[in-house]
Amino acid sequence: MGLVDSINWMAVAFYVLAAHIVVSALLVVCVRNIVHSVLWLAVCFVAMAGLFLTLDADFLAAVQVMVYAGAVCIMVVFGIMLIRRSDMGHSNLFNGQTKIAGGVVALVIVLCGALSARTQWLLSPNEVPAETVDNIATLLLSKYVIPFEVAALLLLVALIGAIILAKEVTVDATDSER
Amino acid sequence: MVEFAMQHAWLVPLLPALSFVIIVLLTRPWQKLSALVSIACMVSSCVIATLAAYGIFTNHEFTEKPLVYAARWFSLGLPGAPDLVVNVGVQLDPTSAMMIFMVSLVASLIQIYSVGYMEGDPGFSVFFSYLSLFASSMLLLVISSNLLQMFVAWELVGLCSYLLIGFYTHKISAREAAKKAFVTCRVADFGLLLGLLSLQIVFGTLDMVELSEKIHHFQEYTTAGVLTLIAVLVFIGPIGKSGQFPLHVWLPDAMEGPTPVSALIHAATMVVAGVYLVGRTMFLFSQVPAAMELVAVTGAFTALFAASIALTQREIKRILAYSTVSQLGYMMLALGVGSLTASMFHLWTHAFFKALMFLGAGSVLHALHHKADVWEMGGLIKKMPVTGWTFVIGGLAIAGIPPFAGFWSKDEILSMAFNSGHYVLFAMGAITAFMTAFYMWRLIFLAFFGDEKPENHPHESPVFMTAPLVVLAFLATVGGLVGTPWTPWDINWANWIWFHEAHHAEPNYMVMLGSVILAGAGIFLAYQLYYVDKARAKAHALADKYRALHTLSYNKFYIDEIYLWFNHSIVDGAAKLFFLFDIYIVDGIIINGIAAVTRLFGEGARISQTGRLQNYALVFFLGVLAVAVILAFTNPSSAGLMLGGVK
Amino acid sequence: MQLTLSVSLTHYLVLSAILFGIGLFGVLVKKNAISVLICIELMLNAVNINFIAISKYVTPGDFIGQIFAIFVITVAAAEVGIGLAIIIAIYRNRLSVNLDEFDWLKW
Amino acid sequence: MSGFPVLTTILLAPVAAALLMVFIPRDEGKLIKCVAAVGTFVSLALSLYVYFAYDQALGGLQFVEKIPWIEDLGVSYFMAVDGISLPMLLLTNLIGFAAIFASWNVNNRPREFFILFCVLVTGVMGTFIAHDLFIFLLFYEVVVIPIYIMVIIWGSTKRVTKEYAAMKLTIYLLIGSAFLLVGVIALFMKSVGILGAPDMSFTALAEAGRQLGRFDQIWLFGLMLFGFGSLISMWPFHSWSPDGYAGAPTAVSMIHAGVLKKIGGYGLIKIALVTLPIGAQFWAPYMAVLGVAGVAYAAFGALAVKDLKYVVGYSSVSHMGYVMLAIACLNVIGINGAVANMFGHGVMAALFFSTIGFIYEKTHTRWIPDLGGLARQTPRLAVAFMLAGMASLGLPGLVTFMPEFTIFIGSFQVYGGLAVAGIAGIILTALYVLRAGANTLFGPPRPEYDHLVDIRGPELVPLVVLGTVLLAGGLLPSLLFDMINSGAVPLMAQIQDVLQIGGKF
Repeated sequence: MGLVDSINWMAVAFYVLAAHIVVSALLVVCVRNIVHSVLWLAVCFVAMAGLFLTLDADFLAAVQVMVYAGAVCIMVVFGIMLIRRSDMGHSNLFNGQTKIAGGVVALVIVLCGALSARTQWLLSPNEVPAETVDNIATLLLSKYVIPFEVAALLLLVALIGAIILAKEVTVDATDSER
Repeated sequence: MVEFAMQHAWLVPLLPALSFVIIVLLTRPWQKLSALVSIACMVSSCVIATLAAYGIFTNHEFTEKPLVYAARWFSLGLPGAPDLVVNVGVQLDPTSAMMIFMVSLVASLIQIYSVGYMEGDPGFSVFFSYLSLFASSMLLLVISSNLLQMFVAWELVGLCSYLLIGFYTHKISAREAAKKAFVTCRVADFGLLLGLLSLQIVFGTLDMVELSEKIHHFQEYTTAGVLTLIAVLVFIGPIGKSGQFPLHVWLPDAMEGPTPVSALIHAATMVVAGVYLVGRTMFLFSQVPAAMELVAVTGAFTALFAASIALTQREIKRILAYSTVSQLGYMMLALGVGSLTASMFHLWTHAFFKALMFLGAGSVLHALHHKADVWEMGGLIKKMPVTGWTFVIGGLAIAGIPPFAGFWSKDEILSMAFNSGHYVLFAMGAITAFMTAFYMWRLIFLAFFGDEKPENHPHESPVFMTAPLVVLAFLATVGGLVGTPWTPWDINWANWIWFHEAHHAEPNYMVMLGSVILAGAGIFLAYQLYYVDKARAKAHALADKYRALHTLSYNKFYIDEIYLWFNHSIVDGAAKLFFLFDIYIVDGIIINGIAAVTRLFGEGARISQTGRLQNYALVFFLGVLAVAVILAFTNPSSAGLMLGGVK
Repeated sequence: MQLTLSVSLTHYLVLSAILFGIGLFGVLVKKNAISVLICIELMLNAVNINFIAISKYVTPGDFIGQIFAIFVITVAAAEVGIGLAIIIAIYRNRLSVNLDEFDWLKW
Repeated sequence: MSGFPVLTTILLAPVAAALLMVFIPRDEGKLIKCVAAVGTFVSLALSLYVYFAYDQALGGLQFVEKIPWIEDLGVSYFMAVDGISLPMLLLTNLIGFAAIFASWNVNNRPREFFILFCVLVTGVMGTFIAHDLFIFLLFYEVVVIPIYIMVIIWGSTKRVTKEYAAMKLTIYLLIGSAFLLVGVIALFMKSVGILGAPDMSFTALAEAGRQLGRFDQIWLFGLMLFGFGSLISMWPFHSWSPDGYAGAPTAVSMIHAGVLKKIGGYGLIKIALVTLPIGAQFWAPYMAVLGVAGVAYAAFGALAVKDLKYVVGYSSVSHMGYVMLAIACLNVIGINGAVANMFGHGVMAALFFSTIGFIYEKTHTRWIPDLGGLARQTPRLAVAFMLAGMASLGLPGLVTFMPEFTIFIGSFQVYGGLAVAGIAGIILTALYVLRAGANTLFGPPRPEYDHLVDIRGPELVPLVVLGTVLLAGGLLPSLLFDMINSGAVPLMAQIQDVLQIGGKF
């Protein structure tokens, strides 16, 4: 086996994408400007879509790009704009518990990593079927139709809730006749 | 009729109780009707009592074996073998028959008298209801077949006495006197209660007949020492109720009540309950000579002590009150020297002449608008002949001038004391007899004879009041004739009422003569000091000469002050101490202290409550982490459990 | 020396753990409420990686992990919407999105 | 014993009234009161029926209703009455009924007041008729909450604030019940081992408990003694009592002093004593000492205080000392006396508190030096006060005397000198009762109270109902004692062979 042949291109893809994800996530947390933070978040999401592709989840990758990288990020940016601050350069600061939180988080990472490494997984020898979208669609509309519909309802409720919450509250209710 | 009365003697206390209920619930707004109900019930009760007493006295077998009707009141424990049985019932023998007759008669007379005396008082109906309740309780007391039942009635008469002393509720003195009476008697009842409890525990019964049989051979149950202790405890009750030294203090103060009450309760009936109780439980006392001695000494001392106080008092009812205490001492003395006969005889005669004198005093107060000081009276006999002359009869009776009732009974007591060899006690009794005659005639000379005081406008009392006086005066004159040494044996007091065995008292001429001389001397001295000497200069001179003694006597030997001091300093002090202890130590330090410590912890814990979500989240994850670590490293399989249920 | 680059389930899980940790760190330490919201998204994405990876390696034919991930995305979208609405509402009242100033849970 | 669930009906009548009141508009005060009165009256009438229909010759548990509930814990809805619980049930309903009328003038949120009150009454009743320990504790906890709310809202602030009083009451009750709960759970766990199957009924627990070793019995009884003791205001765990009563509104004081604290004595007898006789034997002397200490201590306390409610509060501590002393006798007479005294004191305390409530309502003071001469202006109130006062000092002819007498007999026999110290309490009792009574009712009438209107109409109900019971129970003690005796004798028979000291003379 030659060296190039022996390179597992999937592994390479994984490592590259993983590096993107981790670095961009760190930047999301660390930059001091909230807008930059959101931009890095978009990068992270796109990288993650790539990661999903390496996991044979092409439909999800598409959803990831559309929903997260597209909708969520845009929405957050809108949110930021609604809450205008004079000094965007200091819009995303740390509070006082950084060090201890860092410790806890490190422990969480170590523990989760260690646990997943130590666990003996019952790996399946099969491959993921090629027609992911077909399969997911069938399942969603047959076996998982009720959660699917509930999710739809949830989105509706969230929509209404968000409108109500974010609606401008008038102090004097002059429009009560409406 | 007689048979009926004897079988239904329970009606005697019940009828007045009924009238109490009727008045309280129904007829209170109508004064005359209330009085009518009350008197009707009382007189009916008196009639039944008279018939029953007649039946008892004519049939001699009841003297030996009392007529008892009893029913279960309540019992505890297994029905077959109860741990405690209390019966209620009626016990009729000559002693109780004499008492129900005497009590119901005096009560009837006094109720009639009260119609006149209480006229116009806003509490008229209430007064009659109280009188009825009192009569009922007292009658229940005397016919009780069970000591517990008797104790119940004993407390009830105490209650009535409390209510009636404090009848003029707006007067602070009445209020305090009532309270004093109740509490003093309560102290005594504590002893009595302990005695009864001991009797119940030792002998398993409080039925008087049964108890007397068991105590007759008490050695099977207990020792003589214990029995003596029991007898002394029982005797504490009578000390309080019958105003014996040192618990006599309430009786003179009890005169705050309306005068008919003083006559009925604090002279004729209730106060003799103590004497009666000791008489009833002679089977107990007679077994323990030490207790008998105690009774006798207490009685004699009280007689002398109270008489010495009465010498200098100024208020008419107070003099009579101390005289009552003194006479009660006589009765106790008689019991102590072992003569139930003499004691009950004196009780009987005393009821009449003392009721008479109290009612007379009431008549005087009524006429003088409650001016009580005898020094401010004088010459009343001219304006109030009936009251005056009946009072004189009472005075003769109490002083012991033959043939008035008091002479016979007092003489019997003195001769019994003499015959039983208690010479010191006899001497005390004799001195008391002299003093009695003196202070009583001092009262009579000061109030009824001598110069009239211009500022007084006395008038004779209405017939409602004078009629009972006349009846009582008659009884005070002839009431003693049943017990003279010369009375035929069949109708002789000594043949009816006795303990152990009846014995005919031979006339002891020595004693008899002596007591008449002493009484005469007392009256003569009073005559000299207060009648002949119009200015009473000698009397004042005498008082000045023995200033210390006079002051002591006038201030009742400061017994009240001692009690007052005790009550205010010791009892109230202790109460305050306990209360402060409760507030500051138990509550303040211990309870609130614990609370304060808890609060301190709370304040400490509050610091952690920053209100910031991220702090909470951090702590939350620390906790999750801790749990996860523990699970992961203590139980490896749970790690798998957490991560997807593999293996 | 042979360079063997291989990928296994564990790699994905570790990546997920790291991402989750970064998100958690952000949630715990950022002052800006919107920032916290963003970091929650990171955490949710970490979870999604887990789901999909396990779906591939353990139950490849069932698609259960992928479907769950779809639901997670759905919920996340709703959450962002509501979360932003709440933040805006709070901002109107307080004119601030600084979480350090919000200590109402104290009482 | 028909199939009709009488006990449940008794229990639920006030609840039904409370539910009904929810639907009455809040300003219909009179209607609300009437509904509450009817609800409690149904309970009262039925419990009177049960009292007289109970077959005393047969004894034992009657009117049994048993429905399994939580089988794994052996819990069942087990309602039954015997000679000890019946007087308590009757007492609860008497006081509950009277208390409605004593609160007739509550016009601040009457609906809430009477709803809470009905719940309270139900809770208290439940503890007395439950024959299952779990249900007993359940009802006991039900009692605590309404009291807290009622004291906070309708209470009065005197020496201590009403908030403090409410907190003290509640915390004491809860601390007591916490200790109790530990004991109960431990007992239950042990009983499962002995019986082989979980069973929470009193009968089963008693059977199991008697087989426990000496050490177990002692510490379990100790826990229960603390729990029940703080409920019955055993010295030195009494200090909630005066403060609590002083802060509470009239109806709560009546129920609390009248019946609630009796749950402590009831529990000691029907749970602790029957189940753990050897433990009881060990603790009895300490109980007796604490009882006597409570009698004397609280009597002195009552002598020193100037607030009428405090006087009665301390007095109830003092009287409960007698109950402790009686239970400590461990003989038939003592148990009879204890239960009867709880009954008598309940009636008396309820009447006392209702009277004081009226006095306070009319004169706006309970401070004795500010009162006086009320006998002239409000004679009926004076009658009620005197009646209650005389019952308090144990006047023969009233229901409180015979119980005290039996307690004295029982305890004198067992404890001798200690009992004498306890009996001496009657003197102090007379002193403080008369002092309070005389200074309130007698003496010169005060002009500022000339306008007072005497109690009338519905306000007379407490006096009539409770006064009748006071007199009837006093004149015919067998009405009460036969019933109690039918419960006490078999109860003592159960533990007699375990105890060395018997109840015989």
